[in-house]
Amino acid sequence: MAEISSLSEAVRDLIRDGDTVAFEGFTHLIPSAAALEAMRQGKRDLTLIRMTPDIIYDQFIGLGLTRGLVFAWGGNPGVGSLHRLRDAVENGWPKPIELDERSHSDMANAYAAGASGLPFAVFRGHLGDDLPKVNSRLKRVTCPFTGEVLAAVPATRPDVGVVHAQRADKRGNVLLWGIIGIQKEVVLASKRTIVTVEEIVDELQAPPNACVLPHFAVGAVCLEPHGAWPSYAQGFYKRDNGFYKAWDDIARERETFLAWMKRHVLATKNFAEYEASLKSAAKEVARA
Amino acid sequence: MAEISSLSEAVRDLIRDGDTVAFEGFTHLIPSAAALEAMRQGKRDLTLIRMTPDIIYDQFIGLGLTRGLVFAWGGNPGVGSLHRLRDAVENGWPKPIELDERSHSDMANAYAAGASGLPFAVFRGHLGDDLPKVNSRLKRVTCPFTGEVLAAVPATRPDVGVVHAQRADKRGNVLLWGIIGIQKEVVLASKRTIVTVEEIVDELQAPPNACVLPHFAVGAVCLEPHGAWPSYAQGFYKRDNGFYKAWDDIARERETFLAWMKRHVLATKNFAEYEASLKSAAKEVARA
Amino acid sequence: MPEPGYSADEIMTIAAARQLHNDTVCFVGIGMPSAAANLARLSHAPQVTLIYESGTIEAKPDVLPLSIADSELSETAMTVVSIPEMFRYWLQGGWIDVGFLGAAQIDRFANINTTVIGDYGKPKTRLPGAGGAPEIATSAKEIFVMLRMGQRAFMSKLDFVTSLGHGSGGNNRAEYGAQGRGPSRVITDLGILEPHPETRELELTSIHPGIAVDQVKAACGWPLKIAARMVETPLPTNLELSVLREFKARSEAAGTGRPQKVRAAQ
Amino acid sequence: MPEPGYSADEIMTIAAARQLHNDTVCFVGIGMPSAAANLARLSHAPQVTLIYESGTIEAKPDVLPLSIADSELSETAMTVVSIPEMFRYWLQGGWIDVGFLGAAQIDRFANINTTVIGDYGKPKTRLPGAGGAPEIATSAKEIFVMLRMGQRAFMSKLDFVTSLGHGSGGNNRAEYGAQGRGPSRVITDLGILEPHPETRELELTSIHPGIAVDQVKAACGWPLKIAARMVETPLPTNLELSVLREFKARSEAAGTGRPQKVRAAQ
Repeated sequence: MAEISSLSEAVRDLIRDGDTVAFEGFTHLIPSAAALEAMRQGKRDLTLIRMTPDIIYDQFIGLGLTRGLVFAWGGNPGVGSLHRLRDAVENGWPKPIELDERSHSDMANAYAAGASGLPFAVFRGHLGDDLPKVNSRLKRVTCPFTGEVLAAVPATRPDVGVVHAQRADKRGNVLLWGIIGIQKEVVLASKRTIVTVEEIVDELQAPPNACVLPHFAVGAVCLEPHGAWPSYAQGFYKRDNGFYKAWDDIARERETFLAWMKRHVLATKNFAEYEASLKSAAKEVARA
Repeated sequence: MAEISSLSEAVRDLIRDGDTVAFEGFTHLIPSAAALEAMRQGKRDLTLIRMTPDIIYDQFIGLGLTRGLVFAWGGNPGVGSLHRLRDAVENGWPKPIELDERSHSDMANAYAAGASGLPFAVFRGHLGDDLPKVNSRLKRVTCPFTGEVLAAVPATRPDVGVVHAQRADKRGNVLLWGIIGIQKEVVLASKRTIVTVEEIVDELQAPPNACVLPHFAVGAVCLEPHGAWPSYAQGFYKRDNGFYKAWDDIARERETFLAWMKRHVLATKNFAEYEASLKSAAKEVARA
Repeated sequence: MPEPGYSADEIMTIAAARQLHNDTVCFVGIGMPSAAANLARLSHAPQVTLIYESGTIEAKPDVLPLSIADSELSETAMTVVSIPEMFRYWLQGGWIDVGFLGAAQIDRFANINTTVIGDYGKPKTRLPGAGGAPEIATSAKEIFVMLRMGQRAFMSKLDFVTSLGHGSGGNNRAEYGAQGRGPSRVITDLGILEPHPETRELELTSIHPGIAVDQVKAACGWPLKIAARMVETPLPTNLELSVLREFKARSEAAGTGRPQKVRAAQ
Repeated sequence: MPEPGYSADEIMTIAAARQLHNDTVCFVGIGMPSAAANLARLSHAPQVTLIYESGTIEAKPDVLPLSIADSELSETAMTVVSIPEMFRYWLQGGWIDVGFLGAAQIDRFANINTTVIGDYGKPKTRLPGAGGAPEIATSAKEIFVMLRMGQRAFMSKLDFVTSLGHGSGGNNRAEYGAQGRGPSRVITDLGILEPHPETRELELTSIHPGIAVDQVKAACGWPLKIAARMVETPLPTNLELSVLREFKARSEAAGTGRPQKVRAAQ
């Protein structure tokens, strides 16, 4: 049953060291505020799941909080590499991470199987590619009617699923729209869930057939306006493409990355302070 | 690619004797006009698929046009039996029909597998019930990760899928809302499709994440206002519960059923004439 | 209005409604279960979550829907999902606390028949069939069943098991791999039956006011056991009766209120 | 602007755009494929259906999206579906005519690598990974690939096969059970390569104006064959160039127009 709470409490109570955590968002509605709060609280030894790991996962990895990564595409969309991810994989810095590498189809089916209460998913995939050679979790199953051999993957059931959404009502029902990605499946597949939202209203007023997460399927609901920045929340703010490009420079070197994280994330108390810290840094640059 | 056409042409060109046809609709948006047109054209030897066969399937069966029935719940919702279905199963009148009996979960998964281009579906079901004893199409598959034994059913791929929807645009994109049931899956799973709609507009204007069938996935689109009556089309008209109750008397006896069908369906040219015929009969009754 | 001030159907509906609470997520079958679930919502459990297999989540109908997919449900629901999503994510996904079913026939282990009377291949009476019931019965955390008692409904042996209850009793249900604890209450016009904790055989645990134990036994097709802890069902309150009657009156005015027969989940 | 009046990237984008038609349903990878697909839509193929794996169906972006899930896509799309639906119903369901992919590396049978350079366990360069490409490559009716030529991109042997092309050539692709006819065109900055009808080895079938065959061979990591029927790519028209440049200018003004690197479908 949903509970409206502060993000710091939700992260403290629901994410544990050693957990498998999916901070999901397919470019849209990436739960940045929740991820940064988990870093601030030093949640460690995490196995992170994400179809498209981007900046927040680069940050977790660069801070050494990550044990494993389940993923399909790890890059800075439209910009280039995730330097901290690459540094960890190529050089083991700050420590090696264990990769459980997939494709999008594979992960989407595995999340859906988790949401469906099934132990595995079946799809037509991994035909002639090398992923099954490096990932023993990818198996095969035979159709009992046609004999066709299909791909099988275990259901994804994270310990904690974390997503951002546009709106919740006071009972904790959640509404999202636009690119809904895998958000519903993550919430339904996870044992514990945190949903940050742009606004909490009296009445949800969902259009017919909208993507709604009912209160009984949601854990903590936290009001975090702008909490998906630098990704976007349709109807609220656009993607900050400039920050994605800036991240390329911030994260390229270990020292600049660590200094930036210390100043803006670890030395701030919450997402609002983090954003204020970035703004004041931008003003310094402008003055210089 | 969608083509806007008349219903009589669409039925003539796309439904063939001996076809497997799904006229779907979960109480809402039942494609009555299309079904009656198929009866008028004497399409025969049909294997009919439907999660919840109701009046239109009672009519197909009573007219002797049906060879087989794939279904999960065959009744007149909130009223009672489908007398023509019962007469065919219990007494073989006007001829016996072959039953391929399922559950809702089973059929929903089988349609979804058809829409997904998969040969079969996996779900947790048919645990301790007798359906697998009378239906050899229900098999088992073992999870390659946990060893759990789950239900497997072949994908449903009708020759023709027929649904009703609220709106299409001029290119043949279709929008529906409210109880969307299994409509999208039927259209995607079928080799040929007919979609009747309440209105054809210039711009679809679908809300975000609405249930849309894009033009490239739709066959014939036919303007048939009121074409789901006596079921309903949310936003257009309500369910005519009175007619569902009246059907109980019309269909109870073979003779009244046949006379009714001849007068109102077979002797009329289209759905508008059919409705006019019913109205004039109602006036006669009122006068008497 | 006959002597007790309420009808047998009314006390059955009221006794059933009392089983639902504000925090219950209930998958509602059509007919009597729907009347009971909505009575709960309109009286003591305004926040109960009602889900219909047509895809409507948190429906709040003002009148009793005649079918499980009336506009009354979809227009008042918080959201409406597709049928595959309903069965895969919401039912099979494990979110349903109570599956609330009707039945044509039931046996002593609360297995249900809504398929045929007689031989499947040449039935005496063809019933509507399974609908969503088999997977509701094996996926929800528990199952309530609602039907009127009688020798032709409470059978010593079913011609067809449409939906698993406790199988052959004891631990048999779990051996099938079914989820949830299965039928925990059978609410009838004469009383409430619950499975014995070990044998899983249904026994009478609550008898409606003014009903004799022999009357209940006579309406049962097997030798019905009476629970040692059997109680009397509390009388319907004036509030319960008035809310139920207003709901029924609204429904009849809206043309959906024909005296409901108990039916399997459609 | 250099001598020919257009850049190598421009003719590559224009040559790629020409491959799409009004009735094509195209699953669009990010970066150059997206630029080409939108150029087609804004010029000769206004009705082409563009689908992005983020769930957007019939997107009509006014500026080039930096990612595959920008609001520019979702707000202009006819509808947006969930990711599981996109991959199961639309891609695996068989509705995609053309899967339009980028790549870091490609081999002579149009197999693609976007995973690692070097050993998987200890890579020299870690690339972004598969994204949606493996199942796009084996589900769409045909595949177009777009990347700049060079010795480090057109490899005699890939370190990792991320997405199947024609496997080891000949009938090998079908032996894997892959759907569709696989990569039918590889559009580059120097010309267009297509698989030989039998061997399935890529050969140069169209060379861009002003490019020498030796120049193309020198940019290929295997001894590139030249098709007997090789033609010269028609010059970009003024219309094509102006539409492309206006689109790029709008995109730069909107902050998404950084010179695009070719990338795997995200």
